Amino acid sequence: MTMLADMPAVMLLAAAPAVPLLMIATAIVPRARERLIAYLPFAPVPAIVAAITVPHGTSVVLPQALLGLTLEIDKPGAILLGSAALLWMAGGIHARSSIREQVGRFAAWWLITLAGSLGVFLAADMIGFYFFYTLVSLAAYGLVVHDDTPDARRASSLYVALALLGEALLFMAFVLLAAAAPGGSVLISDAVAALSASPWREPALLLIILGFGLKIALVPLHVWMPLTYVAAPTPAAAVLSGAAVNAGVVGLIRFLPFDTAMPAWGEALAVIGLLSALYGVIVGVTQANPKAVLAYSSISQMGFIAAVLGMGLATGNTAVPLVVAFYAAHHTLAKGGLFLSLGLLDARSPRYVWLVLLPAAVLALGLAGLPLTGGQLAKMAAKGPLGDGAIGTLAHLSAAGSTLLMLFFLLRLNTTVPQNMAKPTINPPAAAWLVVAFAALVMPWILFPTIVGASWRHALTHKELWSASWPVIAGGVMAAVLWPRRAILRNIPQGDLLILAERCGPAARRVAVAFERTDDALRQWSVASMCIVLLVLLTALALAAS
Amino acid sequence: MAAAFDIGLIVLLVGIGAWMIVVRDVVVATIIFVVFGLLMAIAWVRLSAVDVALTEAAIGSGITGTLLLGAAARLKGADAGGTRLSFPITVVAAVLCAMISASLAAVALLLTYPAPTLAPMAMQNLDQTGLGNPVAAVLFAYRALDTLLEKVVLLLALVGVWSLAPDRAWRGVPSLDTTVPPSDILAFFAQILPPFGIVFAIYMTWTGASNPGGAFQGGTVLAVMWLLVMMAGVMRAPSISNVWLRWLLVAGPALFLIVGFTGVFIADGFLAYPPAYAKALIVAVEAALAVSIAATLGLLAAGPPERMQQK
Amino acid sequence: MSSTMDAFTVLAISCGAFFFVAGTIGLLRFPDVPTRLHALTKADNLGLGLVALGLLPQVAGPLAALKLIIVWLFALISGAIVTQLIVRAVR
Amino acid sequence: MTTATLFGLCSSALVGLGLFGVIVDPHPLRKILAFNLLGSGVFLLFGVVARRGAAAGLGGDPVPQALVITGIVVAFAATALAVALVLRLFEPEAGNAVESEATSAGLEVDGGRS
Amino acid sequence: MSVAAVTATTEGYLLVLAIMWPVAGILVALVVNGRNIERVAYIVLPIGFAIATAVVMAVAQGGQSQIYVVGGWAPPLGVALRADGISAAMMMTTAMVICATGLFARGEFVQPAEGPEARAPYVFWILLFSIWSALNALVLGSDLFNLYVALELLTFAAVPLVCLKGQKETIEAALRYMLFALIGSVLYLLGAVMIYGLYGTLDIGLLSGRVRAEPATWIAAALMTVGLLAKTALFPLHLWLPPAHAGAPAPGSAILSALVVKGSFFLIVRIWFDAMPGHLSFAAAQLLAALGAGAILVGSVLALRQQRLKLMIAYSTIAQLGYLFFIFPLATGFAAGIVWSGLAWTGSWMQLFSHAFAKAAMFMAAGLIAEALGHDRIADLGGIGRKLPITMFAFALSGLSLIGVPPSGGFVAKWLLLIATINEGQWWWAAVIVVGGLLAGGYIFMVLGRLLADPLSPLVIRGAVSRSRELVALSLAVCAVLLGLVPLQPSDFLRIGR
Repeated sequence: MTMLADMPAVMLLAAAPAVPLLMIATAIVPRARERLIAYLPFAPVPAIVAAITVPHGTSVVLPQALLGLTLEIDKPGAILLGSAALLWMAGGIHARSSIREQVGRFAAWWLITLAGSLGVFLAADMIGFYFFYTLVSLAAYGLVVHDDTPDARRASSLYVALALLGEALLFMAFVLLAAAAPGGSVLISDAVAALSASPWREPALLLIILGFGLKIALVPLHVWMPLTYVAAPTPAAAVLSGAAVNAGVVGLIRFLPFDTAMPAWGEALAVIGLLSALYGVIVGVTQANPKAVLAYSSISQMGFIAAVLGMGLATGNTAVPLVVAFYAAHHTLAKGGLFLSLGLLDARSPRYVWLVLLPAAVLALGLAGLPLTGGQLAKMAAKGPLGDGAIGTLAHLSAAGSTLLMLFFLLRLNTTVPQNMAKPTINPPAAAWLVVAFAALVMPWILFPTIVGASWRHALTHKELWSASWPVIAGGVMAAVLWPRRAILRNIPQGDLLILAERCGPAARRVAVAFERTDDALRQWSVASMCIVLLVLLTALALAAS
Repeated sequence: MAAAFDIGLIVLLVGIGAWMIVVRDVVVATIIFVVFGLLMAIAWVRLSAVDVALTEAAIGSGITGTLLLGAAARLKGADAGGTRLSFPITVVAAVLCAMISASLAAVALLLTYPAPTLAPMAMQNLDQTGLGNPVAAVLFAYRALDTLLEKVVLLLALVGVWSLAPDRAWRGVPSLDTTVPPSDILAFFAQILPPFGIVFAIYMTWTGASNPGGAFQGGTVLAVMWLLVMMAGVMRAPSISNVWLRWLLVAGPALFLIVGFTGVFIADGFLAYPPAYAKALIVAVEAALAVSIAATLGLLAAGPPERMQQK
Repeated sequence: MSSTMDAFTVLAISCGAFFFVAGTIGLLRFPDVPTRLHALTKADNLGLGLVALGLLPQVAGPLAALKLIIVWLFALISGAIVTQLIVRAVR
Repeated sequence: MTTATLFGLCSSALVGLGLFGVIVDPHPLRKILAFNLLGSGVFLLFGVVARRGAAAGLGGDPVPQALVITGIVVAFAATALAVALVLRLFEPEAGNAVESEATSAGLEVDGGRS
Repeated sequence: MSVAAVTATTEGYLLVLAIMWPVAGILVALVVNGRNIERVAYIVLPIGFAIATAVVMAVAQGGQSQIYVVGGWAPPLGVALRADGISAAMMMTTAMVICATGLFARGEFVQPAEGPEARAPYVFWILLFSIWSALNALVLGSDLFNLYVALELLTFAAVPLVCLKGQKETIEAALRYMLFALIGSVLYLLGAVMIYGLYGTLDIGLLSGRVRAEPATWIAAALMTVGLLAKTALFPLHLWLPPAHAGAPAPGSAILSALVVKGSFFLIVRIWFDAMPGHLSFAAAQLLAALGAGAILVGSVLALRQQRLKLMIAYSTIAQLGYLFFIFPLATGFAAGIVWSGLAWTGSWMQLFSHAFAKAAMFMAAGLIAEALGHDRIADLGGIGRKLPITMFAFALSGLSLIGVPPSGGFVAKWLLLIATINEGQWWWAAVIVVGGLLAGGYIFMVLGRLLADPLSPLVIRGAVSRSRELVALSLAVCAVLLGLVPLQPSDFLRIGR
């Protein structure tokens, strides 16, 4: 934790979350607020520069007036930061031309979410992490609710309720970590190092996995994701699905103790992850709305990530954070690119639809690990930690499921395109989207050697190509079989289990009514005044019981 | 013999107290309360607290009684009573209260001698205050801060009462004499009693420095005289925005405050008196306070202004 | 001399006490507030007067005697006033 | 049993009675009366404490005696304020007299239950 | 504080000034023509603020309690005033909230330009001064009876504030408050006189050396504590709070919720940490905290169920007060065997201060919204956020502090309290604190969601809302947030004097 003399690097680090926050400050002036949206693409610029140029290991301790936050950049952080910032930039360009109503408010929420989303990758202390995590979690509410439709309201209510639940779980987890950390240190590294000896280890791990599991939508904590991504405006859905979700990934990277093998916790996490991966595919193919298909794909992909993390935790593999960051970065660009392509399709005339669909297809199948795409490398990198056991094999198989799901996405997309032709009013530039798509394709090839320590040529061997191809082929076959019979796939409502959970609504209401009745009774004069007398007696007795 | 008298008095106090709680009619309960207050005054004498006995008789019974009686009379028509509690709840309440009483009684029985006391210390320092009545010394020297704050409490209660005035009647007069036209007999008595009362009040305030009595008791007697003449219609109630009235209300506490701050310069600090002038200062403060207390208590009992003054 | 005076005192105070008892019974037994007050004031004024009268021979000097009489007079006046007020309150 | 102890018992009884009255009496004015009874019980305990502290040629400790005087005055102020509230509450035209911004804000508060 | 320590410090006169300066304001305000009463306020408020600042500086620089022996009569015969760390911090919070309320109320309680003196402004300013004086007396007092008088002063000032509008409902609320508070103060007084009867002094410092563990002490302490609980409106003694705090005019609600209920809480802390340190049993501490937990759960759930904004905020106050009572099991130091545990101590005070700022801001925001719309039905608040963005921002910031989102005082408070629950091995309170934050998030976002939503029907704005009043609310909310910048460790300042 040395404060480097390298001032520009330090400044850049601080600027990554600070610039968007400062931009919000201008929103106090109403006129500036209305114009803010035009400048959204510039907000993540310092983060991109920082991710590329700032040497890993650079850290800065902000003054107490800024919470005394510690910011530090490391390799996984830099990869996640760079990819997320790029997506935010493309999203900002898209939003600038596609958001027409309440632009001031949208820009404000956007910037807060952006600041949080980038900040979590840099925060090195728990308070700072929690601060940024809260920003990205709670401010996303404003993006989800933006359209103010009944669906958006329902989705945002559910989202904020679960986000708050996640916040609460993590708050408690961090408190347990801090209570065990030496000398009241709030640095994440200190706290995680002390975790294995902490008397609160088990509850802390449980809370961490639950809290971040909510964010990455592990089944059965996934119910908010489809609703939210469908309800949010397209650019918002893009950044939420691509960038904001990585707050959960980075949380697990930072807070799980990978230097100690914890087989029980690790395997449990891996199993849940695989379950999510499978579940996302199964429910995803039943969805008619392409946005919902993408959301279920996110559930599936995040499940895969959880499986990698789980296996890393089970074996005490300290290389896992980097691998996961690499995988998640690819997912960021690919998923974000896919969402943005939805927005572009809305605006294109039928003749040029293929111009969008083709790159989209590459991105989609990239998520399944199609050879020669970035996705192939991402899957390859993940293979190491997953190992060759049952879990590794199953994880590998999940690529077939991804292919199936992505093909369904493309087909759904194709069938829904004509319906969306009626509104040529918005015309987001395609260039930004192409940059993201290109980055999704190319970035893994550049980073790959630094992740696994092997040349990218390794990926072009026959063995690897075949290994990457057969799941795609299998998925293609499944799609070919299933698509014509898609009518038999009943459309499961978005949020699936949520429908079951909503059955519990009346029960919750009954509890609330019981509380109300209690309160009514206690607020009777006679009851309350008798309570005084009773409490005097009780207190006296309690004092005597010493 | 003395114990028998005490026991009789106590039985009477408790019995009357219980009667007051259970009796149905509000007016009757109020009258019982007045009687109770007078008996309490006797109890205070039995406890060798003549100062308190005077206060209890004047304030606790007298002016509180007047206030409550007037209120009870005005509420006669209104349906102010809620529903009575069900029998089981009443029993529970009774049991709980009995348990409180029992624990307090246990404390009373458990207290041992020698009891801690500040009496010697109060007497030792009495010379420095120039006073002869240790109770007055506590009120105006040792614990003068309490007394000063309590004056503010009184004023504030008055502001609170006034705040309940309807907006249109602000700056108006309290309606003491609206219920029934004053009778001649009352007016007659209300003319002969006040001169005596005023003399008595002045005496009481003056003698308070060395004997039982003082500003509170004197002020209360004055207040009662004032209330009497207002209620009898001999004198009209003043408008609450009357400048003189407001000065009267503030005079005592203000003088007290000024004397208190003067102490910073001429004595040991806030609310300290130089021994040579202690008695003079205290008596001056008491005199001013008596007037302010009289005005405050009288207006408190008179209630908020309810109508504009008839010209 | 003193025994006569003592006898007078006993007699007067006993009579006073009788009036108090009578007044108290009236207070308890009479049906409404005005009649109760009626009983009470009669008892009060007369009873107190007799008690004061009975105590007169027992006090030290004329000043103290005067005080006793004044006490009674004030009780008379204030009793009358309070009665008036109470009656107004209940009417 | 000394005078102080006897009155101590009396004080306990009065406190219990007063509390009971405050709890069960439905009429607000009766609650105020009961509160005064409760207060008398508490003040009486001051008297008991003072009496027990008789020393230095005094019949009682002057400090609690002085405190009671303050207490009685405060209790009267409380009674006066409470009575004024009760009267205002049960006035026939209560509630409409002050129109200024009251009704415009349209704030309904939870109606109390007695 | 031992007997020997009862000598005045050089800066002690400030303590008298802190109490008496607003009193002087009351006296002047009573005699001046009502028209000039706001001018009196312009003098009283800044100078009072300066006095509070000076006390804080004196305490911080001296590093010890400031003491003033009134009239030169040392306790036990006389009365002393004492400012330690917590009193100084309370004084500062009080001064800030009162001055902000004064600024805010300027728009509401003005004497009409023409015509005679009006009731509400005249009364309001006097009540404001009184509350200030009473709170200063409460935090500086070190004599149980002197504190009783201060407590009554506070109540008598708070009650008329509730019914300043004069509606029937508010009068009923005020009466209920008054009667319940009276029971509380009488019980407190009963306990205090028993203490005097047992130990021959009412001075808190002297008592700490004299108190013995015996049944009479326990009964006395129970009476005082529960009496004060009634005034603090701790669950289940909260019957008076919702109608009173919801019915008062906005500046009044702000003061009542932010400060007044804290006065009696402060006194409970004084009793258990200063007058009778070490006498709070584990069971009693658990009982107090259990009531606090009940307050958090019931208050929060009820807040979620309210249909009116001000009632929702009032129930939130009930819930937030609950957190304060964790100070008893957590700061007493049961686990460590020491008398004092700094984490929970700091955490509880941070909760108090941040809630004071946040709740004052929130009530002000609610008042402005009600003023603009003419109602405060949560369901019909749609679109007001667009018309009053600053007000909404103030509401949101204070709400985030209540939830405990960083950076905010509420976060610091909860963080420290939670760590203390773990250190003290009382994890069950941690669960309540976390659930409370979750429920707070629920009711805050319920309202924020409405504020952000499109109006169901075109919004009718009844009156222009002054920008400066919006900014007052916002600045208080910002104060709550800025409190979140203090270091997450036991505060040395709050420890001064113990």
